[in-house]
Amino acid sequence: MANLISRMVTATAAAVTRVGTSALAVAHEVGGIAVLAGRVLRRLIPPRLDGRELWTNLFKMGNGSVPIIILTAFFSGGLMTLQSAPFVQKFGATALAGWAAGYAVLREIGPILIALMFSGRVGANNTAELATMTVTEQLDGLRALAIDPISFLIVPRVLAMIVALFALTVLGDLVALGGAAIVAHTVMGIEWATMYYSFADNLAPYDVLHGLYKSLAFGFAIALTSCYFGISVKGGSTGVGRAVNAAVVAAAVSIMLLDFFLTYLTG
Amino acid sequence: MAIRQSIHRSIYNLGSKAIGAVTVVRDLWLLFIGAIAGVLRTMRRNDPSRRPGEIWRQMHSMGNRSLVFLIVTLGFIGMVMVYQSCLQLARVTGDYSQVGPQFIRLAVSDFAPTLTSLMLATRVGAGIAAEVGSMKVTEQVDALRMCGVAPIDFLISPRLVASFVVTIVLSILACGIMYGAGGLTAHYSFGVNLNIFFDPSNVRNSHVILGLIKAASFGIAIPIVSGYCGLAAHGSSEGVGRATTAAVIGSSFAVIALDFVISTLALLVMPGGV
Amino acid sequence: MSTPFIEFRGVQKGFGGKPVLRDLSLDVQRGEVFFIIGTSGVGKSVTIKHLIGLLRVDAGEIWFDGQRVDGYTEQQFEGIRRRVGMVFQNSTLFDSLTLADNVALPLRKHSGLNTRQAHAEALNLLRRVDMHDYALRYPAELSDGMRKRAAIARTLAGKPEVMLFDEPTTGLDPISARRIDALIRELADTMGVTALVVSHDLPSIFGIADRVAFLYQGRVYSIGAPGALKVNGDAIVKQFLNGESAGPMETPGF
Amino acid sequence: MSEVAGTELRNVDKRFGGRQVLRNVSLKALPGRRLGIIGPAASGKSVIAKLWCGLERPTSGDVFTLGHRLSTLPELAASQQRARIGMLFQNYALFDFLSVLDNVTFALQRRGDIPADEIQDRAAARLRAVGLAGSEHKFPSQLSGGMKKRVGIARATVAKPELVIYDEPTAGLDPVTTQKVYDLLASDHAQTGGTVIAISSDVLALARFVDDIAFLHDGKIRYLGPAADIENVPDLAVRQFVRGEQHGPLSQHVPTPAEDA
Repeated sequence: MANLISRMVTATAAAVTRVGTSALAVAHEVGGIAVLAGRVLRRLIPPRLDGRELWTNLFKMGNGSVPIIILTAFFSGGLMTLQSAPFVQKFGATALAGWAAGYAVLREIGPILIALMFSGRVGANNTAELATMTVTEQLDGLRALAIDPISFLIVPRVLAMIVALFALTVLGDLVALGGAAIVAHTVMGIEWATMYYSFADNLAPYDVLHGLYKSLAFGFAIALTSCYFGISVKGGSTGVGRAVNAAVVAAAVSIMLLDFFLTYLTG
Repeated sequence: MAIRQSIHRSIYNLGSKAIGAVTVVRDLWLLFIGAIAGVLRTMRRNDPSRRPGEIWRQMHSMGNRSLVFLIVTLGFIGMVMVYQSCLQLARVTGDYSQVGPQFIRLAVSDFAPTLTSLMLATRVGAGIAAEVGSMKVTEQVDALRMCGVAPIDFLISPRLVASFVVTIVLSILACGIMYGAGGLTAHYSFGVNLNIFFDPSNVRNSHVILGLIKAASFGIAIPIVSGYCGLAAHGSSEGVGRATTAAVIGSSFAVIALDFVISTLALLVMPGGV
Repeated sequence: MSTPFIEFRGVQKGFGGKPVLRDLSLDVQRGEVFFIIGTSGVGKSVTIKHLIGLLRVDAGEIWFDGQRVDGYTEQQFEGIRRRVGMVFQNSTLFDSLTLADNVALPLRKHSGLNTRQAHAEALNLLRRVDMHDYALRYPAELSDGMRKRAAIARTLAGKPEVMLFDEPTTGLDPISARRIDALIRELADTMGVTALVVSHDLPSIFGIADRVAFLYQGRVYSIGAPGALKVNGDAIVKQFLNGESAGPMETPGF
Repeated sequence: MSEVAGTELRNVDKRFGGRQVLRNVSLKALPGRRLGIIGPAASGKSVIAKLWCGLERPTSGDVFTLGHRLSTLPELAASQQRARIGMLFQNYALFDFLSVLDNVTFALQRRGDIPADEIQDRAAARLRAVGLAGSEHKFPSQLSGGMKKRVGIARATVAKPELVIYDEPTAGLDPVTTQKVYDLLASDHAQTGGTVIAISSDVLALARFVDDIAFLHDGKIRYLGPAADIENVPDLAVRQFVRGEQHGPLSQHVPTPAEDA
């Protein structure tokens, strides 16, 4: 009996230690990201960044993501219509089809899915690129040339990601509404005009804004996590893969958390 | 003239992209068949590619280690979705009685498997591509072949089985978490009666089957897409990085596209039933 | 002898409790081609990274041009890094930029040149290392030896007084390797650039070194002109410089 | 039987996408002898090694390995032939999920026809021979570069292969360690016989180890002859390469990316 109890105590202690260490590890990463955020902000006032890097990154991140964002947005708009289909069909409430889809797309599913895809494509790419530069000593190379890696590499990328995600969300919103209308028309046989009025009557400008300002926060979170895990990589080619993995996971968690708090704060 | 040329060029580009896409789909299909064959082959006791306990190990690394991540993300998204619906209803009718029953129907037939798989696509997909990709660029895959081991049987097949099981189990779990978190939000923020919210009478067998079909196909798509990206890696560390990012975006997109296809088919097969 | 240009005094450095440099002292004169040689894992690269503050000493002093620099802050090291250029082992060119843009980068940052001037100057520098035909190529399209030469051009853009080379010829075929050697020698002879070279490539050592310091077990075991070391040196130095497998030397790397 | 048809490339072309890496290469490795292959980076040396293991297939031409036409053998049959070949990969390619001992025993265990204790004995003997007794239970990530290389050598030779291929066995090593590696390879070969192929860009150290040297340039075999007088062959190109001279018939070689990978 005493043996059993002592064993249970040891097991509990071990579990607590494990939870404790992983909590510590998370705290460590969060701290690292916060420090990086501080460094980035300090270089923004007054702005010290490489203009050329900013433009190339804006082009690469924004333009390059257009196809995948269009596809994602189209599908998510369509999906939301499909989900509301039984309801609409059962009650013949065709006027509400656009409302249900549009509302979900503009406020929630649209920004989240677009942010997740952006994190998968741009954030992950960025982590991989920075991580590769770190393991091949390119960051040390910059320092050896007396160039500050943060203002040369990180600040332009952070800015570019925020701007790009914002622009892509605007584009994505439009495409998603289009997707919703197309699916409603082809699958459920709802008239184009019905869909249009359903959007126009039921959606307020604030619904659009709500999704857009969330996308700014998502962009910042994706940028910081992806840069942080990129430059703090350890250990060769395995390390690069691990860094990307950690970055996309951290970005997904922060997107969800931010979404929750922003929704609560602002309604 | 210049415009016509550029149109020609973009048609040509589109054409070659389309051919590229078809090739990729064919390669994915071949990899899928190969991995299934590998599963059957490695069931034999003395197959050289068999690694006892590997499926368990993979299930542990995919499932156990995604648990906290999934609980956090899906819990929050469940809360937000219910919150948003209630908020919207508050503006229109103020009647919250349908929020719970509608939410669980949607969660079972779509949100739970899709969002779970989207999250797993980032974590598990990136993990598979990183592991397989770094083995590929460090020539460990060739070294396996030197040892008489088939890389697909050894690397992809166990991950396919593990991901199949784990995705289904986690989708069921995630459904519960979303439902629970959503219910608590409705109760504490809008005063919805918990008994009214937690009323699953709207959920029919077809919803459950649809959800399971989705989870199963996503569970297959993720390891196949990411394994393909991993095996295609070349170069050194930047090759692994490319493979990993391709896996994340590829498997996320596969989930969304499959979801769309399966949902549309379901609606066409059973109009109103789903 | 004049006061040394660069001096390490009793430098100690360990990683994770394992000492690498135990008590390292050496001095380099202005304009010299100075080699730091030794077996793999003896701490050669670690040594030179201290001079530009990429690593910090555990104990000991580092002097550069009459100033003690080991306690410098990251910001103070910026000043040193403009006078001391480093060519890394894997050349560290930025993959996303062409050779010309790679070389133009430090020019745009430090020399106050606009983009066009920086580009023109970058072409001049690439011509110095005989790489101007490849100015618009990306690093991934070139061989290791060519990348290394472009990296040297990029380092030259900062008009450094000292250049650090980390194993510049390792992994290169003989033609590319001797070409790098010739370039290092030429920079010292025509521009007076002091070169601090980490290497274990025997033909390089005998080809271009003025003096070499042989590192062994975390200390400078022997120092002098390569020919003199081979003749006068003890058994361990001789074993290394002849590349013999049998001998008293311990090789922890193997 | 294997002695009859031997190990050889016959008129092999190899392309990756649009890049031609090997052009009409014919090369023979003789049983009991050591063949060295030298050449600039990305000249296709590693591709030759992989062709001989059946890890790559030629675009055209024939690859014979130990008496089998590996270029047309189906993957499963080729896979069985590979049991007779040992290969040290350029970057060791150790399985990082296995311990040192398991890395060495891995291939033998997969065969299923060797009793477990014999596998253990053989692996232990091999690890002793390369001086790694005591490190059996470490993992590759805990080893230095030189130690990994020795594990790679042990793994390549544990099955007593009839053909061993060493791809860059000494890249990045200092001269003393380089010589120690070649001493080890030489004593192995003296004990086991068989065919040895070694690829290196460190010409002079390699020349002391092998009997014959082939010089590969721009996808073609430019020279094949005894290693002893490689420094003094009449072909100016070979001499230029071996001595590292700046002027001569070899123009600056511009590789396309990742040819050698």
